[in-house]
Amino acid sequence: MHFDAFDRYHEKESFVHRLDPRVKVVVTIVFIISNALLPDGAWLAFVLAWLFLLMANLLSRLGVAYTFKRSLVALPFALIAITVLFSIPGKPVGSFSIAMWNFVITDAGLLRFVSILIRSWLSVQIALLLVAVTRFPDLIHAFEHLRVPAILTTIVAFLYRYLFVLTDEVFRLLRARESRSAGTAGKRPGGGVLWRARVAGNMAGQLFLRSYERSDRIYNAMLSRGYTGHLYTLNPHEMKSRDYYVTAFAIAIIFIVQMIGRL
Amino acid sequence: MHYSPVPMHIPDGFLSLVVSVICWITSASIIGLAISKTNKALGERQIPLMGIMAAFIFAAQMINFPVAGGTSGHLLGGALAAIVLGPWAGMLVMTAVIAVQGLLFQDGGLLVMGANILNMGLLTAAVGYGLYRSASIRSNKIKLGVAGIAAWLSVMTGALLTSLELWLSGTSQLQVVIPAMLGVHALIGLGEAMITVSALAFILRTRPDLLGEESESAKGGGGWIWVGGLIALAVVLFSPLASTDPDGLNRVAADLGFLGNAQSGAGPLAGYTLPFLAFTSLGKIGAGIIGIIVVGAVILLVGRGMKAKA
Amino acid sequence: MPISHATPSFVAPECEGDVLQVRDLHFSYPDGHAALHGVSLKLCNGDKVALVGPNGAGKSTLMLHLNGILGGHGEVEIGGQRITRDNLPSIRAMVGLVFQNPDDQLFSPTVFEDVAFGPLHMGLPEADVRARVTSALEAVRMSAYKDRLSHHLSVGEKKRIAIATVLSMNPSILVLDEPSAGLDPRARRTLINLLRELPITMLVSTHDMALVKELFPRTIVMDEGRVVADGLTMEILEDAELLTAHGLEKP
Amino acid sequence: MPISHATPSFVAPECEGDVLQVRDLHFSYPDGHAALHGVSLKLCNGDKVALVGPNGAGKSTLMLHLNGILGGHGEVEIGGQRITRDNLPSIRAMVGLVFQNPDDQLFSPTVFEDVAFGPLHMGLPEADVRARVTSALEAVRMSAYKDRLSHHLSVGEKKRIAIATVLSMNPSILVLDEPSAGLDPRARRTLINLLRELPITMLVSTHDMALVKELFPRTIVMDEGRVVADGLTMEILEDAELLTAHGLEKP
Ligand SMILES: Nc1ncnc2c1ncn2[C@@H]1O[C@H](COP(=O)(O)OP(=O)(O)OP(=O)(O)O)[C@@H](O)[C@H]1O
Ligand SMILES: Nc1ncnc2c1ncn2[C@@H]1O[C@H](COP(=O)(O)OP(=O)(O)OP(=O)(O)O)[C@@H](O)[C@H]1O
Ligand SMILES: [Mg+2]
Ligand SMILES: [Mg+2]
Repeated sequence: MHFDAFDRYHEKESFVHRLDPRVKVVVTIVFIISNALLPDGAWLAFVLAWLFLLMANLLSRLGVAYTFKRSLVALPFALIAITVLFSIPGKPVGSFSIAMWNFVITDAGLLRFVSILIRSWLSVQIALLLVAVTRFPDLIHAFEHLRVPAILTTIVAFLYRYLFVLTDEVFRLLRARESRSAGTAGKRPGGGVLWRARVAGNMAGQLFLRSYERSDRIYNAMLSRGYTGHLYTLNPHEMKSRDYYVTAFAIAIIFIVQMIGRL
Repeated sequence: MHYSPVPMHIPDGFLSLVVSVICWITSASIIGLAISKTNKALGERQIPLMGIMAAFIFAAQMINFPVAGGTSGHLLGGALAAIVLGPWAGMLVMTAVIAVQGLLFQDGGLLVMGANILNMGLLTAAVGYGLYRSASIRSNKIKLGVAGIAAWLSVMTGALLTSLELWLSGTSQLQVVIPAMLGVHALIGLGEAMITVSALAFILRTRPDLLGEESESAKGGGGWIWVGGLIALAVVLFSPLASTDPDGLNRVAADLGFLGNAQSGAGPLAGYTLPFLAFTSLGKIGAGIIGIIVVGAVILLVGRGMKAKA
Repeated sequence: MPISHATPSFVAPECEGDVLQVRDLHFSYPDGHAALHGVSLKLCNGDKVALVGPNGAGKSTLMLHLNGILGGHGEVEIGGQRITRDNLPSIRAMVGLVFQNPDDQLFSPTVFEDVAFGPLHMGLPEADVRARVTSALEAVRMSAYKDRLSHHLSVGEKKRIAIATVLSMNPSILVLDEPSAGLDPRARRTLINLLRELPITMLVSTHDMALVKELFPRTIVMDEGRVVADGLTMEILEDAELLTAHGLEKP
Repeated sequence: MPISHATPSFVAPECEGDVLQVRDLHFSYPDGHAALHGVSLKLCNGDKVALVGPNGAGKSTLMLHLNGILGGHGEVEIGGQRITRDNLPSIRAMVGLVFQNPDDQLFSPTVFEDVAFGPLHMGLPEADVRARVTSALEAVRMSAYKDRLSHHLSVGEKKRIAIATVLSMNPSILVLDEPSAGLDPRARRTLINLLRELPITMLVSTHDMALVKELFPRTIVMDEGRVVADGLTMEILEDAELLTAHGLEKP
């Protein structure tokens, strides 16, 4: 219950919140694919895509900079791409040396590096927006409608439901361990690495058993409410004409951005 | 708040469309197979079991232990999931975990999710299970030892495949990305191995029936030993080769059409991101088809909108 | 139908139209542990009965038999029907089982989906399902919570929703396993009022003797897989010898 | 050190050698929820104090401050030492924190390993560790359970082992979060006797007002992140107005 912080949904009354979740999922995916297709250095298209995002932010009443502020999550991964700065042949634009190595940054390398980061940064933002304006259970429904196998969506629904229960459990376990992680004056506390690893493994094993046995109880609870192996759900969603128009409009805009990017 | 234990969740933007799509197709086919297999094996109990197990893996990834100098060991869980639930169920469980991490926490992208599922879910489960299965009739000590090696190798395999995908996408250089990823993951894999082994030891002591002859874990066919063994062997042989002779791989990749010739110095950079679709005649046809699809989709949607209730 | 009493003065009330009857029920878990050794009991229409006894007495095990989740030797009749494989679905609609931990009971992401689960699996048409959900939530006074996510609720709220999930199946008997565990006094009070108002036959296992005294005219005491007493709560709570013999206390 | 009282007649007992002192403690969770709004309290050597209040009052949050797991604004002194980063290990050896759910506390496969965790982490030599485990298990009368798997114990047994896991660290204060929740009357009685006998300063949060009355001479009432009363249990339990105002009930 305390890990509500895991929920990324922002309760607001807005046009975007009210859209059918399918619309939001499809537009998000199309937008991300379009980003992947934009060539390096398509600056105008990048800017337009960003404007598209800002507009979506505004329409969701989250504030213009909502996704912008949270969009740096993928940045650490950029390290992986840093080598393109030096490895792509081109005009040198700068250099520095660490120890005995001399690194030369090329213009082509810089172009590629910055393009990768922008693509990633745009894609992360739309994904952030998606979960901020769609409740996760609705997202699951959307994927169900989009023909993702029911068994996967059901597993995900259970995962989401028990994520909170089990992470709370883990945090209580970690707290209990922490509160007994004491020391005495003059002795080195903590035990050996192997011992600590074993304690962590015991915690994982403990959690596994409890989860496994819990799944039995849940299965019993399901049985006693008539479950026989098939899951039935009511369809809470219906595509309205507004939903179709918005999808068409968004796809058209993304397509135009794509064309501009390739001119 | 959420901590991702392994630097293997690729975000969107770092893989090219072609690599992403190929990974999606591969993952989707394996997942499809896994679904039909688990349906048969587990029956009606499968849904709550796998759902809770997915939540378990997610939560267990937060268990850490201090190593030294502020770093800590973590669990990724692919091998553990496959060993306790059997390979197919383990794969589905890992798929759900990675999907939620990407979807809800942007821990890994959506277009590249196929790749993330393949690297961290399907492959780790196959390698982890295959190797473990080869020792599953031995004594507990041997079983646990092999499980440790399996867990370590599963992480290494995932890291290797991740490196290859990054390289094929033109995001990173082979000489750099392979040693970097494998180096980091050799350590991460140690944490993985230690936690996996002691978690299994815990289960063997408290509920041996879950890992015994009759359990799901023992039911995977002997073919898994081959699958796991061969993949593991490939890693062991391939990674030194790849880091010492990257040019050879470059040539192969270029021949297969993955890489533009940018690597060798000439040619347009766009070849990196769009090897099939940019600036070639094939690319122009592809772009044309995409255009037609988009226009068609827009018209169809507008038509549907006019029919639907306001 | 012999009932073994610690003190033979208690007599189970006679009644017409028994909604639940258990005769000489034996059960062992797969690991060989024998949890029930010949349990017999009977519930009349409208009865509100407490089931007490120390940890491990077999209370939860018995409850799992009442809608056929476990199947031991002996007879369990619900509304005059013996439980068989074929009538399992209809038995499960008649016996509403609420588990101790509401987190095990509320497995769907939203409150609505959870309360709708039972009716949907009974094959009811959509309009009926919605009507049942609405009235079940009203009965536990949680109508405003329909679209909430289960994991955002407090324990007391979860408990009430858990009861709604079985009320939506219109059961003729409500079987509750330790409903007041872990509730603070205020939430416990709300629950007591709720249980008092629900016009339905009830079998409630609990360790909360104050709850027993306040709410249930009749009490069944179990220990070591047997019914050791069955009678008026007033009388049982006065029998100090019986209580200490089975690890119970007067509130 | 002003203590806000609902009824100003309660006065916190004066004492020498206070083992625990909290001054004006404020704390907000990362999500912005303010759980403590200026809590002050003092425990004397040998005190056995109950901490009561409705769900969400901040009892558990306060307890997590007492050995530095959470760190809010304000002062927490244990045995005269302010908690800082550096003395955290020794503070944790002094304050034994037992969580509500014994399953959270017992993460090792066997009882022995669990009770040995604290001493091992403190870097004690093996012989000392064994001696401490033995005496801690004796204190909770569970010596026979040393090699049992924790997973298979009953709740009451787990609870006692959980207490042993901190006793083995020779704490000078025992802080227990809802120790009687989920216990059957017999196990609860065993626990009460155990707590009564342990010759150690204690702060115990609970919803079990009967336990409060029976065991603790002094009671602290919290609500909405504040101490609203602190005084003799006898007097607090007589103050009907105070009790209803904070969702409590007389046992
Ligand atoms: N799945 C199981 N496998 C084996 N033994 C079990 C299982 N579940 C319960 N038992 C055992 O059966 C006996 C009866 O258990 P049960 O849960 O019915 O008791 P209870 O009266 O509900 O106790 P409590 O008050 O603690 O809930 C106990 O000895 C218990 O250890
Ligand atoms: N990790 C957390 N993040 C955010 N808020 C929290 C967290 N833990 C507790 N809270 C909130 O802080 C407040 C105090 O909680 P706390 O657990 O201290 O109450 P309590 O008095 O122990 O209640 P209970 O009797 O239910 O155990 C509550 O409103 C609770 O919702
Ligand atoms: Mg029970
Ligand atoms: Mg608390």
